Amino acid sequence: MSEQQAYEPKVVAFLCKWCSSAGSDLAGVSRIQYPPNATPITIPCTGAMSPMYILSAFNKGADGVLVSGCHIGDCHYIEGNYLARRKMHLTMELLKFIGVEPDRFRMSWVSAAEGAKFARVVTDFINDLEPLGPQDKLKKVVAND
Amino acid sequence: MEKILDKKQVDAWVAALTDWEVHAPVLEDGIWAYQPVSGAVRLNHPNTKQSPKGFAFPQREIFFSFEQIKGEPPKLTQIMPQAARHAVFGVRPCDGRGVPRMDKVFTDHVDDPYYNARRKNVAYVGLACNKPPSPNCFCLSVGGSPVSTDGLDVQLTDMGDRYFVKAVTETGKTMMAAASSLFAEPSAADKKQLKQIHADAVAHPQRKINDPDGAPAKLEASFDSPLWEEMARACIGCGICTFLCPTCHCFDINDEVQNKAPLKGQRVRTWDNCQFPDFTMHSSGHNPRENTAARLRQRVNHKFQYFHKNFGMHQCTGCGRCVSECPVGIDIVTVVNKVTENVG
Amino acid sequence: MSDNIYLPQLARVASIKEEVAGERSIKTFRVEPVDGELFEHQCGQCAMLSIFGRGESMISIASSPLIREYKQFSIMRVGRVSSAFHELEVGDVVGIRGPYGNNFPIDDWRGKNLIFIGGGCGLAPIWPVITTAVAQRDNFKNITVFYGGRSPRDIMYRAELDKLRDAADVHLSVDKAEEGWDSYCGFVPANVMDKAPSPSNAIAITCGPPIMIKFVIQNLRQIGFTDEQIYTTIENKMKCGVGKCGRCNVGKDYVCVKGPVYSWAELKDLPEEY
Amino acid sequence: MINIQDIRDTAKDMLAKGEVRAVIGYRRGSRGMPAEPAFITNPEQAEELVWDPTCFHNLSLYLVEDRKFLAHLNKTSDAPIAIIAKGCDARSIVVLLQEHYFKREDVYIIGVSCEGTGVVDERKLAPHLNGFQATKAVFDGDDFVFTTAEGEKRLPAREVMADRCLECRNPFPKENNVVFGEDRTGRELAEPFAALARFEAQGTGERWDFWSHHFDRCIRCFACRSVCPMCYCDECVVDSITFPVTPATTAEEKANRIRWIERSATRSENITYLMTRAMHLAGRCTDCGECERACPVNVPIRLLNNKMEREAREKFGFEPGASVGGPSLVASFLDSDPGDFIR
Repeated sequence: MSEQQAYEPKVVAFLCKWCSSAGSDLAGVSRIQYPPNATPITIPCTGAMSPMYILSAFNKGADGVLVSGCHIGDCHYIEGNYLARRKMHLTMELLKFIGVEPDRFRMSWVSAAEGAKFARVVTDFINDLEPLGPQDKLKKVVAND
Repeated sequence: MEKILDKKQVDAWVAALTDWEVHAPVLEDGIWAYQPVSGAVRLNHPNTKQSPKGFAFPQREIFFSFEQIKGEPPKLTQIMPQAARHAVFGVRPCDGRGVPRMDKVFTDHVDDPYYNARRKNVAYVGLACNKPPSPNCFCLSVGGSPVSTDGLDVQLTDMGDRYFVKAVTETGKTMMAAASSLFAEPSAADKKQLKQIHADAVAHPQRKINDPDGAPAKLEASFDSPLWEEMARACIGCGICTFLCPTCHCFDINDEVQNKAPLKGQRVRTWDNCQFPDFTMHSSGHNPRENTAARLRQRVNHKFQYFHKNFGMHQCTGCGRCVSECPVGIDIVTVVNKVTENVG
Repeated sequence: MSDNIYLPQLARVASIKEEVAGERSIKTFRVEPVDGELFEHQCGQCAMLSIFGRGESMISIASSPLIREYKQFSIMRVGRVSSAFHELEVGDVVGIRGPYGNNFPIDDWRGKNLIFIGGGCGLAPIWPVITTAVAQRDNFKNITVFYGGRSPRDIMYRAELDKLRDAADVHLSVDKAEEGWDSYCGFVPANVMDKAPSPSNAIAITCGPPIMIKFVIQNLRQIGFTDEQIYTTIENKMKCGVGKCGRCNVGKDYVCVKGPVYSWAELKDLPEEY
Repeated sequence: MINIQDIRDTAKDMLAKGEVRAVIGYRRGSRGMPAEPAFITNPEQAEELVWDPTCFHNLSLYLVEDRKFLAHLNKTSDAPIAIIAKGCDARSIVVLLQEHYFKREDVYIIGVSCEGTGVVDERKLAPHLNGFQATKAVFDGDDFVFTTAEGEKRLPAREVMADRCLECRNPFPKENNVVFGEDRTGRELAEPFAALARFEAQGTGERWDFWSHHFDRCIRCFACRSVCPMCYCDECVVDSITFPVTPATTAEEKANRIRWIERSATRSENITYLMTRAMHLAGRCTDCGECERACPVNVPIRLLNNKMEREAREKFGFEPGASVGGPSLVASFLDSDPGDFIR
């Protein structure tokens, strides 16, 4: 990447297939403008989110990780998002604990009908990530010692 | 070449070694580890937590990088270590004796270019052990000595406020010549004192392997001994014993991929450990050493039987690290003694 | 050639043939050098094959040393690297380094009867010896080949084996009887017992699944073969190929250097760590 | 005050009657002061059992090993195994029971209370001994008495005790079949999570400086994982070396297995390993401290576990290993769980 090119944060977005994934589609078909920086990965439910996925995304060079699922009470599997809320809270706290900037990780509830909200969540995330610059704390080490 | 160096002059000597990156034991995070130093070298350490083997055989070594664009042949770029010249200060005699053992492995049959490239740029400035730095020292049992110069380029002996400095190799002489004005000629009294210190060092009691010379044959005869299972009962299969060992050389080779398309990555060597379950596991799932007993037997046999048969020396230098650091008390001295106890 | 023992040479896949289909399928690859020449090898030696980004695997060279243009490998799909091989297409480039290990002492066997006993994919490591012996037919007396698979579909080198019949006695077998199979039905060791080749002035070379080798050796000894007349190969997990990485040893010796070929006289005294 | 002879007699009696297959306890090691795990199957051997401040090991690890060994042989347990368990060790057993790793009747818990003390931290002890090595350590009220070449050395236990013991408020193994020693539940030798609180008072930058330094130092010997009774997974998700392969494992599975981390002990890979482990121990770690003790390069692993423990306690009201019937942290939830971080 040449120095002239502006920094574009890379985001990996884990989206629940029952809601946020459809929400992102809706944002697209509704022609709502939002930054194209997020690589979506559809997951069956936020309850199936493993902290490994987040660490792995950072390891492979993500600047930010977004996890988005159904609003509380709306989980297709009744309680998946309740479990996710707890697990993601712990993951987020652990990341903050070791000194990863809190804005590198984000979680949201976006329903299939909330295209505009999805766009806003991504836009806000990118805006918060931009001042942080590239994430290299957890990124894979390549060079020899 | 034998000289006397005032302890106050050690830093000046280190400063004069401008061709070298000097490393010495530093106490950090509660452990002694070799760190780059520019002065303030105080050789008052017991022994370092990790052996100095990493200078010639680092835990991670990139062999080459590969890149491939779909439809084209891969492009390989060999990556040879461009290491600075390392002068390692404060190497204990056991770790010094680890060096020729590693040399044997990496130059026997065929040369290992990565090891050789690093090895030729490392000089070991040893420190004799006036008394055993660890309660689990047993160098005398494995053909070593607390005043051995084997593998070293220079040997220092602590004589209170001075070091008795002995050049062991040509490299050692060059290093001393870099600051010749700092060194004084030893007097007859100095030599006498050195002799006494060395004699006392050797006389100091240590832990003991009862029959080291008989061990290769006795271990061979004990391959099927039920004691292996008993001795390995507590083993948790971690890598402490081998990773800290000055002579354990086993490694793994893997491809680390940074990018899948276009393909970009490196082939990397990393330390491996015979105590890990997958070390010998075939792709089929068959594992010739499938339990901790077989794996402990391999570690002990490698050091006290196989290596001895191949190279005429034990592959253990008696540093005692694996004994002191094992979280569950597996003690190679006890293991060898027990297994060989009632054999022929 | 590079002095760097770990740096593979590039080789292009010239042909791919599916020998056996199914879960544990076997494909035969012929590879040619991208530049210059490939190393020379002897019967029984192995090579370390690479697929960059996947890793390396030690595979026995299945072509005769007399063939200089290419080297042949028959690879069963069992793991990470072998699966990647099975996804290759003709023209793809792989890495190769070697040769590794010892070899069958074929020159010492002049004037003798040779009996080859293979099972499953164990035909590949002894195939260079068979083809070399056949190419130098006058140097040897009778050549006999026993080979078996689970079913007719598991027989590799089918066409090549048929061609061999002019120069050698070929006894094929399958484990279970099946419609259309007119050769022997039963396990390979039983087939050997059935034909009972004479141990007089003979060398038996066997390779296959460990359990087959065990019974073949038992039966050969029963027929009257001495330990010195029986040769086999063993395999262990390998990483370096040059006796340094420390994992393939059986007793004091590394299989990648002192193996893979052993006479039963040598092997029977070693610990069974393979 | 515990009389070791009582424990020996109990073990001897149970073995003699055939009530248990074995007794897992502690005996004198061959390398100086520390005790080592003992596997006693013969009543006479019970005399070898010791109970002193060097009984650090969380022996419940060997219950896991035993279960794996039996599974490997396709056998079931014909009699329980007895195990000597401190307060923290017994809580580990409770977590294993919660996770149905084995059945309650498969294990006979010989509880020992640490009463007013705990186990020694060898790193803290070293400076007190003037370079001498202790060959023996014994409990004596609130003191530890060490034997060295210089003679006996008495030290107040709290000066050389492991931090986790100082912070422990539950030194009494509540889950037990038989128990020795006083119940001193609720004792307060030191403020819990004190180091954690000090650490967290720092900013993001300082915290990263600290952790990146330690993540760089990990040599990935996996001692922390190997010594942990909670790290019982046959296949550890972060690392290819434990991938269980059987004759039934297909080539497909082997070929397509995700390599989450590389074998290289580099910072990024070490982070993924240590962080994943910390997450996987959330709500399961009973702070036995074995991982930190085993670490040959002193990576402060316990700090990560403590962070998770305190988070679970404060945000979710969760105590690991509290009772066999209790829920697991990440498989349960409350309506009141914090959610204000979610947009």
